[in-house]
Amino acid sequence: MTTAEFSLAGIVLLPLLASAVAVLLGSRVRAVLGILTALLICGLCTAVLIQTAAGGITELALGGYEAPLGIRLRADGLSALFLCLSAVVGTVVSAHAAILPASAGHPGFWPLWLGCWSGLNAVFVSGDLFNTYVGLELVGLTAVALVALGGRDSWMPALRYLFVAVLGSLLFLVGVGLILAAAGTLDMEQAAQQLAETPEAHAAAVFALCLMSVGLVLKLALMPMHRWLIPAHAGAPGAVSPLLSALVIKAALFVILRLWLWVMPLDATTEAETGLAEGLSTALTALAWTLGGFGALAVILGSVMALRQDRLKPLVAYSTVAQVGYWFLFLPLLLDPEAGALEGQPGTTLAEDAVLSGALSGSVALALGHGVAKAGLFLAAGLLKELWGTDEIESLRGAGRRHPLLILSMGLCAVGLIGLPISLGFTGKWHLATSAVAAEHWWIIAVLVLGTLLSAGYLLRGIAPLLLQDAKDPQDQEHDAAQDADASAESPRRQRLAEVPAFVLGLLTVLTGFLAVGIDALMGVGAPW
Amino acid sequence: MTELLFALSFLLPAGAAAAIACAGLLSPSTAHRVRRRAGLFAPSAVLPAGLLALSGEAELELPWLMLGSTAAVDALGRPLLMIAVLLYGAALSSITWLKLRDAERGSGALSAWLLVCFCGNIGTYLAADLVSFYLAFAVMSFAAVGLVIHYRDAAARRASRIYLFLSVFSETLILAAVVLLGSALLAPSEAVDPEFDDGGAPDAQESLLLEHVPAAVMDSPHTGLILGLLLVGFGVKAGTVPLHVWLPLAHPAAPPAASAVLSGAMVKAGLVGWLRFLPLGEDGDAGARDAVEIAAWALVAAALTGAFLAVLVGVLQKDPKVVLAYSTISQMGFIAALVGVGLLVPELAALTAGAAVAYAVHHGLAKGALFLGVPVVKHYGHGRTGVLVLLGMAGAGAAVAGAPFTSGAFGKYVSKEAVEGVTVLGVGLEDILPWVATGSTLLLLRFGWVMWQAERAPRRRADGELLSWLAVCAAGIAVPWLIGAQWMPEEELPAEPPTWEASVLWDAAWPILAGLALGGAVWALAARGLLPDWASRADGTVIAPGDLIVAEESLAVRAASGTVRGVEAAHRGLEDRSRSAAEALLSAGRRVRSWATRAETRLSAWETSGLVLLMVLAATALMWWWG
Amino acid sequence: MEVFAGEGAALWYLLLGSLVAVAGTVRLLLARDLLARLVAMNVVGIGSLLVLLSLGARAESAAPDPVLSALVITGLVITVAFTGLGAVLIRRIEGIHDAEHAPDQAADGDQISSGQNSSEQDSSSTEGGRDS
Amino acid sequence: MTDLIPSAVLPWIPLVMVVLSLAAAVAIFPMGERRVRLRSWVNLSAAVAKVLLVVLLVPAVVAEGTRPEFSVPFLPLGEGESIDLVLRVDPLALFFAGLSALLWLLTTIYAIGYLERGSDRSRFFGFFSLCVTATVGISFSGNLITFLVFYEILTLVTYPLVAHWGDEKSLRAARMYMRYALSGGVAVLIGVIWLTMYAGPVDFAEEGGAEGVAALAAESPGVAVTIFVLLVGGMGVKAALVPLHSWLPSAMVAPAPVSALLHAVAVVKAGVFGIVRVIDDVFGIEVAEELGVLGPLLAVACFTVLYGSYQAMRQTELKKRLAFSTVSQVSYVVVGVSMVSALATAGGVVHLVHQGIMKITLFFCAGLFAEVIRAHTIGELRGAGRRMPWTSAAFTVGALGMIGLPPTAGFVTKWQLGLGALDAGQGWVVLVLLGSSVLNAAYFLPVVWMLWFAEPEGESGEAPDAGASDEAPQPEGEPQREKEPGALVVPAVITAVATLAVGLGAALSFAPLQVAEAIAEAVFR
Repeated sequence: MTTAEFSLAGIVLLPLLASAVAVLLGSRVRAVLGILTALLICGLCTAVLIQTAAGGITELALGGYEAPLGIRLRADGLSALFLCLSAVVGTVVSAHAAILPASAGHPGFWPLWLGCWSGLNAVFVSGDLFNTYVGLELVGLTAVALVALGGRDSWMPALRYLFVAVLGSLLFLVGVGLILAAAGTLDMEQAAQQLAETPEAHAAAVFALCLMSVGLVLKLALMPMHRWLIPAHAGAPGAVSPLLSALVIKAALFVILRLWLWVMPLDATTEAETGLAEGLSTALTALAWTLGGFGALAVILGSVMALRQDRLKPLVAYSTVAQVGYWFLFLPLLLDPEAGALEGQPGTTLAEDAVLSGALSGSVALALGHGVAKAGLFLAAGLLKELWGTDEIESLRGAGRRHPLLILSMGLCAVGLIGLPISLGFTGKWHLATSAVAAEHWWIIAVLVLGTLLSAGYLLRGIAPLLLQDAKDPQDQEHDAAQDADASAESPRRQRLAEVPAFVLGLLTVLTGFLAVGIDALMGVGAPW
Repeated sequence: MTELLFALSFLLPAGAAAAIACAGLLSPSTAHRVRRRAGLFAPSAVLPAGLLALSGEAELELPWLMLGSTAAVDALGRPLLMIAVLLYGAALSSITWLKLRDAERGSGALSAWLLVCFCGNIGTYLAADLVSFYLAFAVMSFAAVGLVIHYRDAAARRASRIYLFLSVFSETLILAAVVLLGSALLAPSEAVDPEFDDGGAPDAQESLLLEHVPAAVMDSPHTGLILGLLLVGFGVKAGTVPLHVWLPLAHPAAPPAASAVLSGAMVKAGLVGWLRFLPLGEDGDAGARDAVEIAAWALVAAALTGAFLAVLVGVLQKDPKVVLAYSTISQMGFIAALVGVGLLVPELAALTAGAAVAYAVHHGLAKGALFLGVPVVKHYGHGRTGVLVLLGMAGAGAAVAGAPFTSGAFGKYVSKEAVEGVTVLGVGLEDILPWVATGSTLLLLRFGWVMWQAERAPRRRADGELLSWLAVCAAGIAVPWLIGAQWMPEEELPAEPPTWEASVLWDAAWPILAGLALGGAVWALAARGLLPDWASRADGTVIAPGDLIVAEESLAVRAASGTVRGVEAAHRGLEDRSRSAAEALLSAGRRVRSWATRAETRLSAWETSGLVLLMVLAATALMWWWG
Repeated sequence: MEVFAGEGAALWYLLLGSLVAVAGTVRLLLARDLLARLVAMNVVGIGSLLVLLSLGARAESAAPDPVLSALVITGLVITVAFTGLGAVLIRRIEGIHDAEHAPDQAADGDQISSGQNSSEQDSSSTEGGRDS
Repeated sequence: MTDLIPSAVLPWIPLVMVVLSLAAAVAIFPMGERRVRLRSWVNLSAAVAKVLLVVLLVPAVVAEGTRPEFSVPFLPLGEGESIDLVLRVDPLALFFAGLSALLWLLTTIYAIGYLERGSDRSRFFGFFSLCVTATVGISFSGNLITFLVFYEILTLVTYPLVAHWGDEKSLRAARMYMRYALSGGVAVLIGVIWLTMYAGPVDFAEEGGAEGVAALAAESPGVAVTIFVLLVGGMGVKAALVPLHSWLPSAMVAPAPVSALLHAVAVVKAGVFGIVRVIDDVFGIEVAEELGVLGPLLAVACFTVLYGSYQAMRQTELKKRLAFSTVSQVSYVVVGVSMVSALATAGGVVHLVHQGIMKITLFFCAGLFAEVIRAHTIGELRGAGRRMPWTSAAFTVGALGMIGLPPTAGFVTKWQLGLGALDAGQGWVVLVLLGSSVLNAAYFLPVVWMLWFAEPEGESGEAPDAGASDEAPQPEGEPQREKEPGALVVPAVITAVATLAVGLGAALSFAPLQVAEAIAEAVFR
C-alpha cells in the first residue's frame, strides 16, 4: 500500500479517532490534540496532492473488499483540491480556536469539529455513493451540534438546520437506492459505465438525480431554501461559522458535482442513439435551468438582502447565500448542445472541449476562493463580535482604529469575495465568463457583473464604518473601557495573536490567484471528459 | 562675441529682476538693501542690448531651446532695439536714481517688472522664429500687467483688468495664427520650396523661421483667416481703433516712466508683428491676393479713422497722460496706414516698411520724452531749470507734430514719399497724412495748455528723473537722423535725403501752421464763451477716457451673461434629467429591496419555507414525469 | 393474498412507502409544534426506507439485495441519532420558553426544572455564564 | 552606456521596480505611529531607488530599443498554454513609469511634511506605496490582462487613501469613487474577456495593434466596436471623460498629497494611459480609424475639455476648480491620441507628463494654502502672494502652464496638438484648444490675480479666519504654521521649475517631447 493510499485512509479515519480520544481529555488538552491532528491531516493531504499532481488517481479498497460490496476510497483532481481547501481552512480555524477558546464557544467544539472534519474528508475521497451518504450524515450531525454550541439563541436555528439536513439526506438516500436498483452497483465509476450502457435505466437514473439534487440543494441552502442558513451561521460561535460557511456546505456541492459530471450519463444525453429518450433529456435540461435560475436569483437577491443587514455576521451569512448562487450558473452550459459552438472555430483560440472544462474549473475556483475568503471574513467578524461584545455595524464604528490588522484582513477577504484580480474569485469569474461568452450564454455575464458590483456594495457597507474616526470620542472611551473589562479573560497579547489567523486567510485569498494554472491542471486529472 | 552679447542682453535684466523678486525671502532690512542696490544696477542691465544694437546685424541659433529657437538683429529690429534700450534705460533711471525720500513706494518691484518687460520687448524685436516670437510677445504683455497695476488703486485695477482681458484675447488669436502658420510651414509643402533641399518634412527647427512666414501665409489654404487673426491680434497691441480702448485707461493708471515705455516701445511690438508676419510684397494666387486686398483696405480704413477720431476725443480730455495716449493712438494710426499701403501695393512694401520703422523710431523717442516730461514739469517746471524744461518739452512736442528740422519732419517726409500715388476714396494718401500732423498739433497744444495749469511740486536738486529726461530729448533729436543715415538699407529709403529747400520746408510747415491757427481760433472762442457747452467743458466728462470701452464693456458683459445664462439653462436641464434618471433607478432599487425583504420575512417562518420546498419537490417530480 | 407476494407485492410496497414518505414530509414541513415535526421526521424516514426495501425486493426474485438492506439499516441508525439530537434541542428550547412565560408561577418549580436542567447539562456550564 | 545594466539583469528590472514599492508598503504597514524617522527613511529610499532605476533604463530602452520583459503564467487557456502576467518596458511604459516615479518621490516628501501632525500615517504611507506599485505595474504591463489586474488593484488601494480622514464626507466620496471605478473595472473585464475569446491573449504590439485584433475587426466589426467601447468606456471612468467624471471633484476631500498624486499622476493617468494603449497598441490607429470609433471618441474628449473648463469656472473652492481642470486637461491626451497624425499622438502622449507635472504643482500649492493660511476658497486667497511668495510663484507658473503660455510645458502640448489637428485635417479641434485655453485663462488668472494683486481685507498679513468652508477636520487646536514649511514648498517649487525646464528644453535629447515623438513614429510606422 503506497504512502498515498495510506494517507487516503488516514485522512478519513485519523480525525475520527482523534475526536473519540478528545472526548475523554480535559478541555485544555483537546486544543493541543486538535492542533496536532490538523497538522497531521495537512501532511497527509500534501501526500495525496503530490500523488494526484503527478497525474495518478489514488485508489484504496478498505479492508481489501473490492467493489461493489467493499468501500473504495478514490482521490482524483477534484477531491485533491477540496481536500486541500478543508486542510488549509481547517488548520487555520483550529489554530484560531486554540488561541482564543472563547471563540470556540464550548470545549465540546473539538470532538464535534474533528468528527465533522473526518466526515468531510470521507465525502471528498469516497468512491461510492453509500460511503458519500454516510460522510454527509456525519457532517450534518456534527454541524447541527456545532451550531447548537452557540448558546441560547442558536438552539432554535440548530433545530431548524437539523430538520432540513435530515430531509435532505433522506431524499439523497432514496436517490442512492434508485441508482442502486437501476445500475446494480453503488460504486460511482461502475454505476456510470452501467448507466451508459443500459439506456432503459435512464428514466430511474434521471429521477434519482432529481431527488438527490433537491436533497443536496437543501443542504447547500440555494436561494428559495436558504432561510435556515442565516440564523444558523450568524448564531454559531466565532470559530464555528467559518467552518460552516467555508467547508460544510462545500461537501454538498462536491457531491452534486460528482453526480452531475461523473455519475450521470450526461454525454449520453447529447448523442441521439444511445442517449436519453427525448423527454428525459428535456427534463434534465429543465432541472439544470431551474437550478441555474435559482443560482442567478441567489446571487442577486442574496446580495440585495446583504445590503440591508445592519449586523455584521448576518451580512456575511447572506454573502454566503449569494456566493452559493455562483456555483450553479454553469449547469445550463453542461446540457446546452451547441454550448461548444465556438470551440475549435478558426477565429477563436478555444481548445476542443474548453467551454465545459472552463466552466467547471471556473465554478470550482469560485468555490475554493469563497471557502478561503469567507472563512477569513467570518473569523474576523466573529473576533470583532467577541472583542466588542456586539456585531452591530453602527456600534462597531471606529473599531478599525484599534485593530488595523483585522480591517486589513477583512479588506483582503473582501477582495476575494468581490472577485477582484489576483484572487481565486477573479480567476473563477474569468473562466466562467470566458465559457459563457464562448457559449453565448449572456445572462451569466449579466449575473456576474451585477453580482460583483452588489458584493462590492455590501462588503463596503460592512467594512467602511470600521474605518470611521468619529469625533464622538467619549462614547468610544466608554466603549473601550467596557470592551477591555469583559474581554479581560483574554490577555491583550492573545487578542493580538488571535488576529493573525484571519490575516493568514486574507493573504491566502490574494495569493491563491497565482495558482490558477495549477488548479486547472489538477482539474484535468480524472476529469469526466 | 555676438553670442555673448545676445546672452547678456537677455540674462542680465532677467537676473536683476530675479534678484529683486527673491529679495523678498531675506529679512526685511537686507531685502530692502538688496532691492535698492539692484534698482541702482537696473539701468545698466540694459546696456548689453544697446551694444548689441550698435554692433550691427548678427544671428544666434539655439537648437536646444524651446522647439529650437533662433534670434537675429536685422535691419527691421535694430533701430527699434536701439530706441527700446534708450527708453527702458531712461525709465529705469528715472525711477531708481532718486534720493530715497523721493523714490516711489515699491519702486523695486516696478523696476523688476520693467526689466521683465524689457526682456519680452527686445525678444519680440530679435526673435527670428515663430515660437520664440510668441514667447517674447506673451512675456511682454503679461509683464505689462505688473506695470499697469503698480499703484493698486481702483483705476489701476480696472485698467489692468481690461488690459489683461484684451491681451489674453490677442494672445489667443496670435496663438491660432502661429499654429496655422506652423502647420503650414512644417507640413511637407507640395511645392517643394527650393530652400528645403532634403524634400521630406524639414526638421522642425530650421523651417519655423520668420522669413518663411509671409510666403507660408500666401500659399496656405486659410490666408484670409490668418490675415484676420494677425491684424486683430497685433492690432490690440498697436492700438488700432476698435481695439485701442485699453491704451487711454492704462497710461494714466501706470506710473509715468511705465507709460513712457508702454507707448514708446511696447506699442511698436504690434508693428513688428505686422511687418514680420504680413505678406508685404508677396505675390500669390488670385484667391490670396484679393484676401490681402480686403485686409489691406480694412487696415488702412481703421488706421485713418483712428488717427483722426483720436484727435477729436483727445482734445476733450483733462489728464495730460490721456491726451498723450490719444496722441499715441493717432500716431500709431499713421504708422498702421503705412503698413496697410505696403500690404496693398506689393511694390511699395519695402519703402513703406522702412518709412514705418523710421517713423516708429521718431515717435518712440519723442513720445517717451513727453511722457517722462510730465513728472519733470511737475518737479522742475519753474526757476532755473524751468526754461530748460520748457525748451525740452516744446522741442519734443514740435518733433511729434512734425515741425521742420525735427525728426518728425524726417519721418513724415519719408512716409509721404513712400505712399506716392496711392489714392483712398479718390483722395491721394499723401494729402491725407499731413492732416494727421494738424491733428497732433492740436493735441499737443491741448497737452501744453493742460500741463501749464498742472500744479507744481518743486524739488531742489536735479536727480535721475531730470537727467534721464534730458538724455531722451537729446536722443530724440539725434538718433532718428543717425538711424536714417547709417542703419536703414538703401532700398527702404526714398531716393534722396530731404534737402531743406523751400518746397520741402513748406510741405512740413503748413500742417503745423494750420493746426496753430485752428488752436488759436478755438482758444479765442472759448475766451468769449461762444463755444458749444460740450466743447467748453473739456474735462473728460463728455467722453470718458477709453471712449468705446463703455460701449464695449456693456456689450461684453451682456454677451457673457447671455452665454452663461444659456449654458446654465442647458446645464440645469442636463442635471435635472440625470437626477430624475438617478431617482428612477433609486426607487427601482428600493422597490426590489422592499419586495426582497417582504419575501424574506415571509420565508423566515418554517411553514412557508416548507411550502416552497414542497412546491420544488412537486415540480421536479412533475418534470420527471412529463419527461 | 398474493397481491402482497412476489412481483406485485414490491410494487405495492413501493407505492405504500412513497405515500408514507410524502405524508410525513408534508406533516414535517407544515407542522408548527416542534415535537410534531420530530415525529413527522421519523415517519418520513420510515417511508423512504420502505421505498428502498421495495426497490430491493423488486430487483431479484430471491431474498432482497444485501447491499440495499445494509443501506436501510444505516438509514435507520442515522435517523435515530438525529432524533436523539433533535429531542435534546427541543427540551432546551422548551426549557427557555417555560422559564420566560411562567417565571412567577412556581418559583421552586422553575428552580427544579432549571436545576434539573442545569444538572443534566453536565458539560454546558459555560452556557449558564453566557446566558446572563 | 549599454553596459550600464548587464543584459542578464535586464528582464528582472521591471519586476524589481514593481516589487520595490510593494516591499516598502509591506515594511511600512506594521510600523508603529511614532516611528516617523524610520518610515520616512524607508519611503524615501524606495522612491529614490525607483527614480534611479528609471534613469538607468532610459538609455537602454529609448536609445538601443531593448525591451526587458518578465512574465509569469497566470490564467490557463486549456491544453497547457496560458495567459501570462507580462511586465514589459517599452518607451511609452517608461514614459509613464518615469513620471510616476519622479512625482512619487516629490509627493512623499510633501506628504511627510503635510501629515506631520496627522494620524494613521503608517496606514497612509503603506497604501501610498501600494498605489505606486499599481501605477508602475500599469505602466509596465505587457498585455491587457496584466493591465486589468493592476487597474483593479489601483482602485482597491486608492479607496483607503481617499477615505483617509475617516469622516462621513470622505467615506461618502470614497464610496462614490469605488462605485465608479469598480463599474469601470468590470466593463474593462468584460471587454478583455470578449477580446481574449476571439483574439487570444492580447499583447501590446508597438507597431500598430495586436495581430488577432485586426483579423477580428475585419471579420466582425460590430463585435470589435463593442469591445472598443467597453474597454475605452471602462478606462474612461478613471480618465474622467464627461459622463463618468463626477467622482473626481467629490474625491477632493482627500488630503492634499493624495489628491496631488492621485488626480495628477496615478489614477487619472492610469485611465488615459489605458486608452492610449488600447488605441495605439491593441487596435492600432489604422484599425481604429477603419472601425470609425475615433471620431466619436474625439467628440467626447473635446466636449470633456470644454465642459471641464466651464465647470471649473463655476467653482469657488480651489481644489474643486483644480479637479474640474484636471477633468478637462486629461482629455487633451485623449484628443491627441484619437487623431490620426503622428504629431497629434506625440502631443497627446507628451501631455501625459506635462499635465502631471503642472497639475501636481497646483495641487501642492492648494495643499499649502489650506495648510498655512487655511484658505480653501479663492476668496480667501486675497493677498496670499505677499505672505507665501514661493507657493504663489509656483502656483502662477503652474497656472500659466495650464493656460499654455510659451515658456511652460503646456504650450508645447498645445503647439503639438494644434499642429497635429491641422495635420489630421480636423481644423475645428484647434478651435476647441483655443476655446479651452481662453476658459483656462478665465478660471486661472483670477486666482493669480487674487494672489498677487488683490489686497487682503482688514490689515494685511492677518490670515482670514477659518471661514464656514468645510475644510478637512485636522485637530482644531493645532496652531497654523506661520511660515511656509520647507518640506511642502520644496516639492512645489521643484515641479514648477520642472514645468519651465520641460517647456524650455523640449528639444533636448531625452526630453519628454522627443520620447513622445519616438513613440508616435513607432505607432505610425
